[in-house]
Amino acid sequence: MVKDVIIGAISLIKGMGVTIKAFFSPVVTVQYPRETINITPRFRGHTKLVADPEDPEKTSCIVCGMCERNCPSNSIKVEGEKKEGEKKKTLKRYILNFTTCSHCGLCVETCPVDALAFSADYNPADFKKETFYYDLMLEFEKRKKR
Amino acid sequence: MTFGLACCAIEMMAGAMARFDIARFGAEVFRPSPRQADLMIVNGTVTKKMAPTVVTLYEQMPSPKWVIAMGNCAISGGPFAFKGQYNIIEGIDKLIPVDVYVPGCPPRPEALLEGLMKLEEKITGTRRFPVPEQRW
Amino acid sequence: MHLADVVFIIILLITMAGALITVLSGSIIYALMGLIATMFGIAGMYVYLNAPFIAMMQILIYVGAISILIAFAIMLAGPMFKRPKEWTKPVKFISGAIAAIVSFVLFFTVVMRTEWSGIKAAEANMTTKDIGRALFDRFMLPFELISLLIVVSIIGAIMLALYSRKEK
Amino acid sequence: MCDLAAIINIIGKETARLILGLIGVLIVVVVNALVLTWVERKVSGHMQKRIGPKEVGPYGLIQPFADGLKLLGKELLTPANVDKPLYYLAPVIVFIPVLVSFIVIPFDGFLQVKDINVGILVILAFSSLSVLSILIAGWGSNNKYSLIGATRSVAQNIAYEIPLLLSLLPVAFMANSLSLRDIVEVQRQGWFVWRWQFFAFLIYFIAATAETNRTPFDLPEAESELVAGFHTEYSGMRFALFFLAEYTNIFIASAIATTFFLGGYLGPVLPGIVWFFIKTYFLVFVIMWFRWTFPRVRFDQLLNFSWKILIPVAFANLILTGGILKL
Amino acid sequence: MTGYIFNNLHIYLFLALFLMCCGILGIVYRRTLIAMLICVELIMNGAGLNFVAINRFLYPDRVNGQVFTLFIMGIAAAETAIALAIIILIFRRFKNIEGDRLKEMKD
Amino acid sequence: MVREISDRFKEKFPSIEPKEIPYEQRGYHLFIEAEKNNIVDIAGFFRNEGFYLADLCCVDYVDYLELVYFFNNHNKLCRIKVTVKTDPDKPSAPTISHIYNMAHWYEREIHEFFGVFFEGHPFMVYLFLHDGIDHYPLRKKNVPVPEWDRQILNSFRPEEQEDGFFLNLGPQHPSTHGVLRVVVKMNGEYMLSAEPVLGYLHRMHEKMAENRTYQQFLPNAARMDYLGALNFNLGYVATVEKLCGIEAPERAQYIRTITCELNRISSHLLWFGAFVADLGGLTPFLYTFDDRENILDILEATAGSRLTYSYFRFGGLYNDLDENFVDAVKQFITRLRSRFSMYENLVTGNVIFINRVKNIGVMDKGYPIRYGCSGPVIRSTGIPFDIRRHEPYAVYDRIDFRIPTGTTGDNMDRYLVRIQEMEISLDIIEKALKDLPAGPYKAEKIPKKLKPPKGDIYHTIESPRGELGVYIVSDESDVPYRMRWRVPSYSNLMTFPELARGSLIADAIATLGSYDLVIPEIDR
Repeated sequence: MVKDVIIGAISLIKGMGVTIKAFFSPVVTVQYPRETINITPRFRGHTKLVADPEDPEKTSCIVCGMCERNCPSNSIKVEGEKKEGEKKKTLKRYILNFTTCSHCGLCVETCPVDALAFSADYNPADFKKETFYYDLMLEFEKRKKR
Repeated sequence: MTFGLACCAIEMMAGAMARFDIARFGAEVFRPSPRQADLMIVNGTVTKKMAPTVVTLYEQMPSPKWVIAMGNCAISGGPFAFKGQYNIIEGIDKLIPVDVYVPGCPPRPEALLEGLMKLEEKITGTRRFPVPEQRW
Repeated sequence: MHLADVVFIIILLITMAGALITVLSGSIIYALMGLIATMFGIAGMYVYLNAPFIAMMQILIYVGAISILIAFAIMLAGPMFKRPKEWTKPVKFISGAIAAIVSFVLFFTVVMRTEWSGIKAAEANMTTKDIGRALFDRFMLPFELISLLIVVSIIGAIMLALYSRKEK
Repeated sequence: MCDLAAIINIIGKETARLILGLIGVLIVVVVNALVLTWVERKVSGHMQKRIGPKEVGPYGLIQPFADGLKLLGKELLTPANVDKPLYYLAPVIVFIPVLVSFIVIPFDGFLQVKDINVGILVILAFSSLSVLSILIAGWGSNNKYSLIGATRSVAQNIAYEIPLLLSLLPVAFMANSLSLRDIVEVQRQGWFVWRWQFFAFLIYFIAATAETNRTPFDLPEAESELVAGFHTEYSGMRFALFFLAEYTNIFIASAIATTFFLGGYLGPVLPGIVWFFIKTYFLVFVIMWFRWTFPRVRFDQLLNFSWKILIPVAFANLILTGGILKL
Repeated sequence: MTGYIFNNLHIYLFLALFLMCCGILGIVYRRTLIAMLICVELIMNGAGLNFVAINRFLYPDRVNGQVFTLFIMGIAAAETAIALAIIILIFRRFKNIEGDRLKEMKD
Repeated sequence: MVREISDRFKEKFPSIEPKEIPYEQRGYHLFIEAEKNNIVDIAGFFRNEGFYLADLCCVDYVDYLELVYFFNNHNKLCRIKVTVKTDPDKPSAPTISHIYNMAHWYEREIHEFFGVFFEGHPFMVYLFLHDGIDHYPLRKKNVPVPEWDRQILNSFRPEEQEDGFFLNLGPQHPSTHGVLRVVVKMNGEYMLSAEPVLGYLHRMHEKMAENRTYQQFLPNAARMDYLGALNFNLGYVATVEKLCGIEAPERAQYIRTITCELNRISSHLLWFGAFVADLGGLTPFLYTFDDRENILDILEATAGSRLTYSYFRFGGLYNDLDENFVDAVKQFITRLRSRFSMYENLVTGNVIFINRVKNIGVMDKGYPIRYGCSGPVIRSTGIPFDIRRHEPYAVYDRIDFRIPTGTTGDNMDRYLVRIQEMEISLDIIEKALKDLPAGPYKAEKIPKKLKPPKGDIYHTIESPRGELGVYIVSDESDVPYRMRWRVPSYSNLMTFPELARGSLIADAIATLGSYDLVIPEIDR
């Protein structure tokens, strides 16, 4: 009985030792808005359109619709238009409904021309749902200007 | 208050943990009772069976009260919103007013923190914190 | 009117109100609350009667122990008290009231008739020490008997509890 | 100013002192509780390798005040099927014992609202009342979790009141007085922790932790079992009152331990009140340290621990002390 | 000193009497056993008050009354403990603690 | 073993011919076509032989409904599939819930999803669905719920009962780790009965599988069990691979093993923290999360997301390992090993903790057979049953590891088994890293559209919580005809009502915590 109490007390003191050690050891917090964790290059945010390696002004998308068909949750809408004098369709709008996306990567994987990649946009948040119906084409244009 | 429903709940917990430490903003007190809550973070799919509970809990909260919809499931049903589905609510905003949306599947804890800051921006009108670098 | 008087009257009113709540309220938990108010009031009375030790004991034993014990019992007996129906037949109320009034009149006359000849102003200040001394000196036997009584009652309560557990 | 003097004249010096003291105590209570919430969050943060409040004010010091303001601004929600009088009463009652206990604690040689010659009794009597408000709250909320929390709380308080009392009595024996100031003064010859009463100190401290419903004895509000225990249904300022009372109770428990066992305001160089606060806050820190280290005990284990270990040891200690003093 | 209201023996005696009458009334008509017990406590309180008051006004240099009030408290505590144990026993057995209906439940 | 059982079965039931099936293709050894009138006897036969009911599901073939029973043995591998056909218009079958307790919930599930009425079942009320459903969701044709059935399904209404003190633990309660609701009847602090109500996170995974191609279903597997996402991912991928006859390259198999074990550790770490938090100690939770973040970082660098990886693809992986992966894992192994002594001091040795978990929620050896529980829960009772050893997948057959077992089956044992499992996982990772071959991470020539051959397959893996079984019926299209998930937490949770009966509420919550429940996985 007495032995139990003493053993118990010792175990409690041991536990308290652990926490007091932690109390005086450095914190591991990354103070988010002031400093950020390194996001890995493979991070899967929403998708983005990648510039054509030959012509950085354009995307390499050929509007085949593979991503649209393969998307499990129908979050992609690709609209192309056929400009006069050109053989292939060019991309007009690429709507990604990010609120239904599940980061599976099927669109990136199935894209025959590797026009898609994951962005590292890790902290999206906004007041409106509609903000996350991204038009990737617009966004691509914006990025190009920068 | 916590309203952990599914996957995103784990990321929310991660947000409260040592690495991200939501407590820095004084928001670590996850009260389990709606009466003492200011903010409801709905994270995860809301099923039709769960919906009445969500609404009741929201109504039990004293105003002023706010809602963050965290994760795609809470925002729009996420990947589970397909044609002919019979069991989920496609978006919590159909039931209760949502102030801030944090998309992702699941969102990173940073996104939740960003959502909190956005919420503060909504309440006070200004942003106190530096905007971290945008990465695309 | 002195401040002390005002406070005294407030305490008096609290005490009487508490007693009335105890008796007349519909739900048992209110009755208990009334009892607690009464006990507090009487503790205040004791302070006015130059007996702070007794006042503290009143709070410690009556409020801190007995009423809490009763509350505990109420909670153990549980949800059946939720319905606030404490009234029985009116016949009972009337008979109770008659008994109360009769005894009130009786004692009232007794109090009024008695010649309280020895009323003195309280100069001597009795301290806790005096009470202790009295307990272990003149009142040794009753004190020991009381302790015996308490021990017996504790054993009895434990036996009853064990008995009821066995019954389950 | 002359009005004030006139008022003092009318109501008498002693009463004026009492009223002033009460006002002072109220301020101390509120500020102290706010500071303690901050300390608690910081301590927990650092024990868990985080930072804790930081963004609101320097080191997050403004945080508790901001929270307090927020709570003031919250809607006072009264659930539909509560027992209204009891529901309203409970947060008020919770403050009475807290305030009364403050009256007799000597913060310094002269800084004491009123030295009552039955000081210990006042504290003991009123500390046993805190359970009453919990009980009313639990009953009045008309919520099953609250009710269970309240029931637990009552059983726990009954069980731990006894060792608490028994551990303080030997000190009163040795000091030969029931007045708190006398007890402190006697300790000029040495603190009671080191003078025979180490076990009494331990017992008191454990029992006080239990009385203030702190982990590992936080059964009445066991979060993972009972949601928030007795204050599940309280919101806004009413909830804040419970919160304040809880922290003030911790402070009082530590302050009493300081007064009885650690020499109160006695100490070299620094003024008495500083010593008093240093000692008290150290004990508060230890209680927080407990909370962030240990899991919660189970209900029956809690009661068993009190009845089977604490009370016998406390009794033995009491009898031993009495015997030694007489011999 | 005599100008104070509280320096009057009668007021205490009447208060005690009032408490006693309330207690009697309650014991008779209250439905549940616990409520009856509460009313008994009221009477006990009145008795204690009487003791202290008479001690204070008639024999201020002694403490007999106070000591007897202490005894009353002791007795009250013992009585409550036993009574509550019995009541809870009854409750466990019959799921009921209403004084009147116990008679029917005896058999 | 298979032959023996087959012979003995023939002796007992001469009229039924058990067919032997190539295990490598189908995932089970014997196939028995039973009838409604003898299924109870057959179940009884297998119960006597020491088999447990691994799964019970239903497949709607439009012309008929087929109930599929899977039996398995804890000692020797022998999976047996028994089918019973029933009429689609008025489907019914005799209950076997009196033989196997676990059938109790499975039958309720089939009843609400398919409308199969189980004769003699005591408690046929809604388990998953809410009462607004007007048709049986998993039927191929739209079959409305008839009024009489709706009444049966809705008959569980504890809040309307007068007597007794009912307590709703959940659906939003801190201790249920999600949205489990347990209706508890209390007597003071003691629980008289506990009745879990599921389905607050029912996300129709099985229905979705019938609407999506094999590839498109990939992300769902991770959402089912977000803590062991890779394991579920592997379970699904491996099943489909087996069904289509795709072979993943060596390197991919090794990487799968390593990442799965990492995932297992992270899952156990989270459980560890949450379990202690259930008992009131919050600080260990944060420490374990600190360790867990390390794993998440490692996996994120490779797979790209923190929680729901969907990293494995048919025939290999999504991408190769990160170049820092091996070093990071090695660093993590040393780090976690050094942390165990700290956890020992903080939690395992703590007297309060020991008193809270020791001899609470004791499971005897009968439970695993009656309830079919698996994972650490079954190992705590002393049965060394681990799918990684029992029917190895990936490269577990090439790695030697110990299976930790408990003795009494109480909460302490479940706790210790998981702690030891973490250490063993570290060993496995170490060994696998040593042998990690170079080579392609993805098989070549994987068709863009998978069209597996006709037939069914049952494949199991060991998820952090126990035996995960995937049953796929294919009809040669690119969409599964029926996909059934046998999830470990479901059968583990089934033991809860029996364990909780008569215990203190605090103990019951400790027991609930010791299961390591992941609700989305139960609800699917």
